[in-house]
Amino acid sequence: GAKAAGAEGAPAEKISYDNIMRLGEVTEVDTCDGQMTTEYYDIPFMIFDRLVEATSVGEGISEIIPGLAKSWDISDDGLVYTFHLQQGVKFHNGKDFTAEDVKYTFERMLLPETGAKNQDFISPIKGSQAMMDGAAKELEGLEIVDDFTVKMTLEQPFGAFLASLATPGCGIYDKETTMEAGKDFGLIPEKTIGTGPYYFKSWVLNDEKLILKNDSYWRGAPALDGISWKTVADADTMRMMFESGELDVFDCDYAPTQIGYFMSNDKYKGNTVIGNRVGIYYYTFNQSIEPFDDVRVRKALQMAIDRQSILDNLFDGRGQVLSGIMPPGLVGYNPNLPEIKYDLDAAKALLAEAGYPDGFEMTITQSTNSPDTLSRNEMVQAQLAKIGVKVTIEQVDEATWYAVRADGELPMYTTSWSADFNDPDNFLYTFFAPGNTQKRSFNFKNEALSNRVVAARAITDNDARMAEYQALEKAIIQDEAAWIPLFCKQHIFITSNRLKGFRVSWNGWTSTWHYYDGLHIEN
Amino acid sequence: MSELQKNEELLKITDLKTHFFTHKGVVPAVDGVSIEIPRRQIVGVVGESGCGKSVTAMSVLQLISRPGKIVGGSIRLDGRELVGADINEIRSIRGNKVSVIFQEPMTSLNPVYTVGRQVSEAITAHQAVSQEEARQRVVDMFKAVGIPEAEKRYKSYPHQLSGGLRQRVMIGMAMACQPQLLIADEPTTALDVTIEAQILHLMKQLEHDFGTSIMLITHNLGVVAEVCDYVYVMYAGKIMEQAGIFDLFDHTAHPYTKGLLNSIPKPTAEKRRLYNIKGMVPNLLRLPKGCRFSPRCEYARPECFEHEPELYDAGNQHLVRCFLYKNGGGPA
Amino acid sequence: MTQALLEKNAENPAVKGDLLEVDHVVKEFKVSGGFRKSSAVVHAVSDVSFSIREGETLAMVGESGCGKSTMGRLILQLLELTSGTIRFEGRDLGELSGEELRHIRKKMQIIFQDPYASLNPRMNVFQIISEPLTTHRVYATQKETEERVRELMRIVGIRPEFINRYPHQFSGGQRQRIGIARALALNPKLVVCDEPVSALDVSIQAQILNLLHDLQKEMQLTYLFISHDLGVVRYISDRVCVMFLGKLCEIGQTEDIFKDPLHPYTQFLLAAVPKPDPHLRREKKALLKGEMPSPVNPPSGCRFHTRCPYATDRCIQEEPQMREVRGRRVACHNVECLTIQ
Amino acid sequence: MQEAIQAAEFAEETTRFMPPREDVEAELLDDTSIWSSLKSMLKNNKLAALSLAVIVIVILMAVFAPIVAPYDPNFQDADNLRFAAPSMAHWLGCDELGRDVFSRLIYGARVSLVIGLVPTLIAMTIGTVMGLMSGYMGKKVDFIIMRFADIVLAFPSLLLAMVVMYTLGASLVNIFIALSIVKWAGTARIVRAQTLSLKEKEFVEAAKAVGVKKWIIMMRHILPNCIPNLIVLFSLNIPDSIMSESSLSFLGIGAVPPSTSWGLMVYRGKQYLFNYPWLTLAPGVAILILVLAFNFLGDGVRDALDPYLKD
Amino acid sequence: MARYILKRVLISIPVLIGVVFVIFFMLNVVPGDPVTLMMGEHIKPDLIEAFRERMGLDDPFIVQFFNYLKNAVQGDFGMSYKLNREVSGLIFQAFPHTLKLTLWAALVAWIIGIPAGILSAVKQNTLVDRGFMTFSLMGVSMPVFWAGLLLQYVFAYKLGWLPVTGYKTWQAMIMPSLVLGWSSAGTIARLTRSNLLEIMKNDFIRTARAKGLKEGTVVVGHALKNAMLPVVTMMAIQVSSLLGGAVMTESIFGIPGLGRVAVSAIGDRDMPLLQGTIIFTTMLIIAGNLIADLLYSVLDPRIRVE
Ligand SMILES: Nc1ncnc2c1ncn2[C@@H]1O[C@H](COP(=O)(O)OP(=O)(O)OP(=O)(O)O)[C@@H](O)[C@H]1O
Ligand SMILES: Nc1ncnc2c1ncn2[C@@H]1O[C@H](COP(=O)(O)OP(=O)(O)OP(=O)(O)O)[C@@H](O)[C@H]1O
Ligand SMILES: [Mg+2]
Ligand SMILES: [Mg+2]
Repeated sequence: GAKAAGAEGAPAEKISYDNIMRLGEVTEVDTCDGQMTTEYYDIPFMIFDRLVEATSVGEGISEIIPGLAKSWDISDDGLVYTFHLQQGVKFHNGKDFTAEDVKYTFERMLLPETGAKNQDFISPIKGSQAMMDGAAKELEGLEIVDDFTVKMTLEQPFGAFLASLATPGCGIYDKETTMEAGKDFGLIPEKTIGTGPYYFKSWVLNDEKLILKNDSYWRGAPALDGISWKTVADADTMRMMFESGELDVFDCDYAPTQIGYFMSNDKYKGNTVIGNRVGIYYYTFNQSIEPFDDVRVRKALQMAIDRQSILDNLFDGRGQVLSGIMPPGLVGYNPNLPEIKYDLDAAKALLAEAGYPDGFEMTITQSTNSPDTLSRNEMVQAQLAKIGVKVTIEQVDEATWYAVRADGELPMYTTSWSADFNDPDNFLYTFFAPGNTQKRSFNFKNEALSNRVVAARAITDNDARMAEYQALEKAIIQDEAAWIPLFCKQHIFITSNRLKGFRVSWNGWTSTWHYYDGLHIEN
Repeated sequence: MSELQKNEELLKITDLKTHFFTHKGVVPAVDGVSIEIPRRQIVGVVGESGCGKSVTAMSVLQLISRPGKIVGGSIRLDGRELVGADINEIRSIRGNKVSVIFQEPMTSLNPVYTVGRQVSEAITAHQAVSQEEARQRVVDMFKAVGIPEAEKRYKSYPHQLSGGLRQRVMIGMAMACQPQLLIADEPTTALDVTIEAQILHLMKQLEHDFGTSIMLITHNLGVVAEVCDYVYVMYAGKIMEQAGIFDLFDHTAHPYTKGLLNSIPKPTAEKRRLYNIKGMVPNLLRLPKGCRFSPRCEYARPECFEHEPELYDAGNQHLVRCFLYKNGGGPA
Repeated sequence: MTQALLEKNAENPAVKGDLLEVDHVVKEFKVSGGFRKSSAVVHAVSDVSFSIREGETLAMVGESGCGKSTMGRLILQLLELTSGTIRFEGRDLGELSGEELRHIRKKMQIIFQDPYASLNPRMNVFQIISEPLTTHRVYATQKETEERVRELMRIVGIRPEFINRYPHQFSGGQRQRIGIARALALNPKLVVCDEPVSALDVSIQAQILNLLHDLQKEMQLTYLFISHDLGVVRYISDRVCVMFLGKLCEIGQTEDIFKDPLHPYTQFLLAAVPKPDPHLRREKKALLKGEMPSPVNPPSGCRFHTRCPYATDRCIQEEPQMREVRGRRVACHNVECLTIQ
Repeated sequence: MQEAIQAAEFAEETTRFMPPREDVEAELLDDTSIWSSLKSMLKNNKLAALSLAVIVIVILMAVFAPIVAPYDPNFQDADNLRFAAPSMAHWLGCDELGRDVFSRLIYGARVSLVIGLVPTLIAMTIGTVMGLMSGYMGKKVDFIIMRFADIVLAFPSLLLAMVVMYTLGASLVNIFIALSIVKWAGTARIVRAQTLSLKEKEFVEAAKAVGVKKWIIMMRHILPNCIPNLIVLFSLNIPDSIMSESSLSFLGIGAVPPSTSWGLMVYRGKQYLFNYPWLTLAPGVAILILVLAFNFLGDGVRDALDPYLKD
Repeated sequence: MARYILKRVLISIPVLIGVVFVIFFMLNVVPGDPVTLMMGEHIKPDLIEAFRERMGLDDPFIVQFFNYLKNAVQGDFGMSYKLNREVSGLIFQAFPHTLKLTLWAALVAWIIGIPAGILSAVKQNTLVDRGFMTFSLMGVSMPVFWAGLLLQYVFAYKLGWLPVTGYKTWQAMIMPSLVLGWSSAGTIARLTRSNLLEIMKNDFIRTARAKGLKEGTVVVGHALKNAMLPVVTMMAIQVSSLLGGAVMTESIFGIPGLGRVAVSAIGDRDMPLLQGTIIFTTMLIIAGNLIADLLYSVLDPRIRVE
């Protein structure tokens, strides 16, 4: 009956949380299989290893370091990558890690029946399209040289290939157990096996996920006994839990409005960990809708928004106003990009020129369950009112929002994007490649620029590639005014007194394999 | 029994005044009523609806509750004053020395308890007897009041019994502690004639067997004629006439009583128009000046509209509240 | 019809032919018992036949629950017959179309027992009394209607200036008069009086009985007078039918029945009535034992046999049929052997 | 002895209630209209009177919001007035965008009251019609309507409202629709029950005997006698709707900005409970008081109309 | 008795089907696309198509409905889109927590509501009456999430007496059950009060007094049981409102119950999960009504099941 069902999945033995880091999250996740999710990487990061890892080596600078691949060679034409694997690495269930597992993992990602979502990161490998189309059962470009050597051949050169292999979706799975687990992989802790520093202990839906340390981790066991994630639907409750000592880390992203409170509170002096988010907040224009088809209107709106005020009031000023696409910390970031000025008079003049001396009416659409977005929209609503633009904020539920956006029909919205891997491609291609611009409701009309975004991927000379990206950035944002960049912001964590060595990942994400590295608890 | 007690009436109500203090004004429901109930007698109280019969009865056991209040007079039971007595004393009398049965057998029993339990409760409330003994006595009492299959009926719920049986249960409950006085407030009004006859018969028997005095409240003069020894006729909170049963019917004195008797379709009468008292019962909030019956009275004289008559003696324990009898006379 | 012819009425010259014929009428109610108990059938009226002649008063007496009110409602088509026929002025009411029925409703009206439940508390006197008139569009103008309402009020003895008052501002007797006025508004032929005076005090009861009596004379009304008060019945009716548990026991001229009740049930019923005369008091009185059996499973044979001291085996097995005895119709196997107490 | 006294007091307290008898009432009260009963209730029940006063004040404030509110509720001065504490200038302080909380509260009252009233009216109108038809027509009509009511009542009402809101999207009109869908069935049940008992009343039979048409009987004889019950239901349904709206706001599907409701204000203000408690306390207490007032008034109305409810 | 239960269960079937239909209909005519949401940011049109086909989302509405119904009868409510698990499993995992919360809350509601109702009735129209009624109605008059937050703030954050969230210990259960229970205490108090007042007007109360019973015995022994009968039925109806309140209480106090499942299912457009949850709660409510009816008939001899 009830008892048995309730206890299911809960740790049977009493676990001491003395040396376990306790974290919180607001929504329950769908799976811990990194291939199957684009949203949740905490546990995939910790229980799996990747061939390579991305780590920050300084303020906003990331570097690729060895993972399960202890070294690699890249052919001169940039097409062939040969990985030399770590030997003697064991999965949590004691099985040995070999090249076979790498091949299995990558092929699993590409096979249509898996239904994985992160194929993008390995799609540069030759033959991946054939697999995704169901035409091939094996990945042509991946070759097992011996038990501990794997060779990957790309379709065309791709500068960010190593970086994309470091993304959490590319964790390596154990062939045997993963096949056995089938659909349960990523859902049932015992069946979700990796080589990572922690193993998956338990998962009670809407309550807690627990990973415990892997004593025989090949890099050496972590200092923590484990990490627990509590699912707390209400951010204010979570904050109270943190403040009354039930959580070790509070992620200010859940309550950006509280940053000022935490930062100015003596109690938390020295407990704040700040990382730059390699990401950007922005507003979009749907160029298929009047009057956004007029570049003058777009430029006017760019100038009519007081970005600094929004950053100051809603994020306690923690960040930096941006005028392009690429945020600081991303390779190719252009610090010399001209600034888009806040200038109401110029904005009004431009509007008048475009034939809207008294402004016009427009709609900003957002999903319902986001009070932060709402505050942002309300500020913009008030600011645009000053140049006579009357904004209606429309709220629809998340599913509708996504669906309408995919149809290219959201008029204007605000959201943010942060880097999956450290390359401008992750920004420019995502937004302004021909298909993508429609799917994100930009409907960017300048095809020449869009085509250049695609072509830039194949430029082998890295410097030339960066130069092209910077040129594109200027053309798209400043000349074409295709969106309104707002700012990048800092990611602030408040930690408990006992937690030491907490660091933020290079891109500012919450998920980081740094949870392994140097993190410990002093009781 | 002491000599003194023997001579005194069992219940002596003197000049009882029970008023209701409603937000529309004071309702003098009982306005100076004196009733005596001797031992071993069935005394009837008759009158039209709303004349204060029930309130009188309830006053005896102090069952009047807000907004009603006994504002004057005395009620002496066996020489003991009940008005103003301690609530515990009253409680020890309720259901014990004096018990009541009500008009509506349908609603007077608690639907969620067995009738046996409800009756035995009346015993255990006053006497320290064991459950088993109380049960036995209830069963005996059920037999005494003519409930067939008494053992089985003990476990019945009120809704499982017919109206007649329920009224028998009520009587059984009232008789459980063998009270000296039984107040029966319209015990048969809600019952069919054949059942009514059974119940009236039972009451007479009880008076006979247990020596219980009965105050029988009714509006049916037929019932009075059938069982009572002495009768009080009430009108708008006052006693209008009181007499022995034969006197009342043979030498009806008060115009009101006459009117009542004449209104009844006589079994032998020819089909002619019935006599009827004109008008209707006055609103107690706006009682007429003088005799309260004067507006409806055929014999009313000027003084009737001015002064309230007293109870005048018409001889032979026959008292009449009518100026016609002021000097022992009668209507022309 | 035949039975009606058998009963000659010479005394009352106002009485003419049959106005209403009730022929083998049965009414059963299905009660689901709220699905807790298995559903049951209440045999409220079982195979009842009688007729009412124009201008007479037929009284229907019997104990509570014997089916009197059900019979009244059946006649007025307020309930559907289970079987049998009811003919009004020779027409089978069951075969009338909706419009015909509406038309014939003008000629049959009802007066209820409870003066509180029978008037809509949210309507004033005018609205209540005028409802039949407006429903059948008797008058073209509001003014005529109001005139008629005032007239009706005068007829039943309510001061016409009370026309805008609401029911709660009247006493029980006055309410009953309003109910009567409503019933008379359309000049009906037949009025079913369902215990019209049971809820009233004797003094008021006398007023209403007189009123009904007067109205009958003035308006040539025919009454079906339902009551359990035998005194009242004797006073008002020309003929009486006695009901027991959904069946007729006895039907005949009022005086015949009161002087010489034939059916044992009638005898006991009459004996039980308390007489308003102490001299008639009897110490030993013939009391009927027990209570009314349940109409859900009525006793076999004669329905009265469980309470009847004269019951024989035949009474238990065989249902007695109505038959003519000494100028009356009685349903008892043993009438001939019984003598009056 | 002590015990005896206590017992006596207890008796005093409990026996003091004896209902006025109906027949007595008929004689004593010349004017027992619903209206006058309510008036005398307000005279005797101070809590209900106070509640009415509160409600009237809130309504007036809402109606005359532009006059009463000291500021434009949407005027932002984030740079200067962000989280301004309560002061003479801003009685209830300012919110995270520098808007005057008091003014927003007054404008929010509009939305909250409208959400209290409109869905209740719609739902009760539908429910009354359904209940009347179901109760009076009986048979198939009854069966079908009651099965629909069963379906609605079988849903957890908040979940149903949520599903409807998600289906239709967040907007004021959709809140009306969602709450009406959720609430009509309750009214229908009650009206049906009362119709069933009224149907058996003799005055309805009298009307039938006269040949009055079905729907006229429903409108003229049944409906007016349901009114006391409907009044009570109405006064108890309003607070319910207001509370439902606040729940929906919590789930992000309540009122839509820039219009604000109290529920939404509480929800958005709750993140500042620690530092700027007025942002959530002001609207929260406002809801508490308004809903309590409606409840007390509803209870008072129920008590006052008690004799009518039993008709 | 068995027949009665069977009959009631049979009557519930069309209602349940109606519920399924309504939910199915509403979720199928909406503009939002569950697939898009599920697939998140990286969407490939062909993948979506393949997925749709696999899930049978391209079938006509009525076909989908009957397929669903057919499977549901066999206890198969499908797979959650978002969580990739069997809906029935998810529900059965969450249900005990909701049940526990609801029972605790019901207990609180009774502990507050019934005595408050009795005392206010006994002391009708006094300050005591007003006080108790105000207290119990306050629960109904506060948004659950607001009351929860205030409690957390005071008892967990400021005083540190109780944990902010949780459900495994009794301490953790105190606040959630208080918040939820309080919200329905008002209804119970109100009902108890008015019933008791009503019952006290009855003739049999006069009979009890006339027997010479103590006033306390009259109220507790004779009036209360009658007065409680409708309150028992109320409890079943409250199942619905408690389940509704649980949605928010669970969110605030971190209880992994059905309310959380339902809310996230709605947010995720997780139709199978939402349908399953609602059908399940509907069954609970229907069962609650049935139990209340049976209880009523056990307690009330007038309609006792023979
Ligand atoms: N609770 C009450 N509130 C106000 N007045 C009351 C109350 N109870 C009784 N009365 C008044 O007392 C008068 C007498 O009532 P009582 O019940 O004694 O009449 P009754 O003679 O017993 O009538 P019935 O034959 O109808 O039982 C009534 O007319 C009424 O005015
Ligand atoms: N609508 C109904 N449904 C079920 N049973 C009914 C219905 N109406 C009447 N009965 C039953 O039919 C039987 C006859 O009822 P009816 O009202 O005709 O009796 P009555 O002789 O008028 O009694 P009373 O003197 O109490 O008015 C009773 O047993 C009653 O319970
Ligand atoms: Mg009385
Ligand atoms: Mg009847």
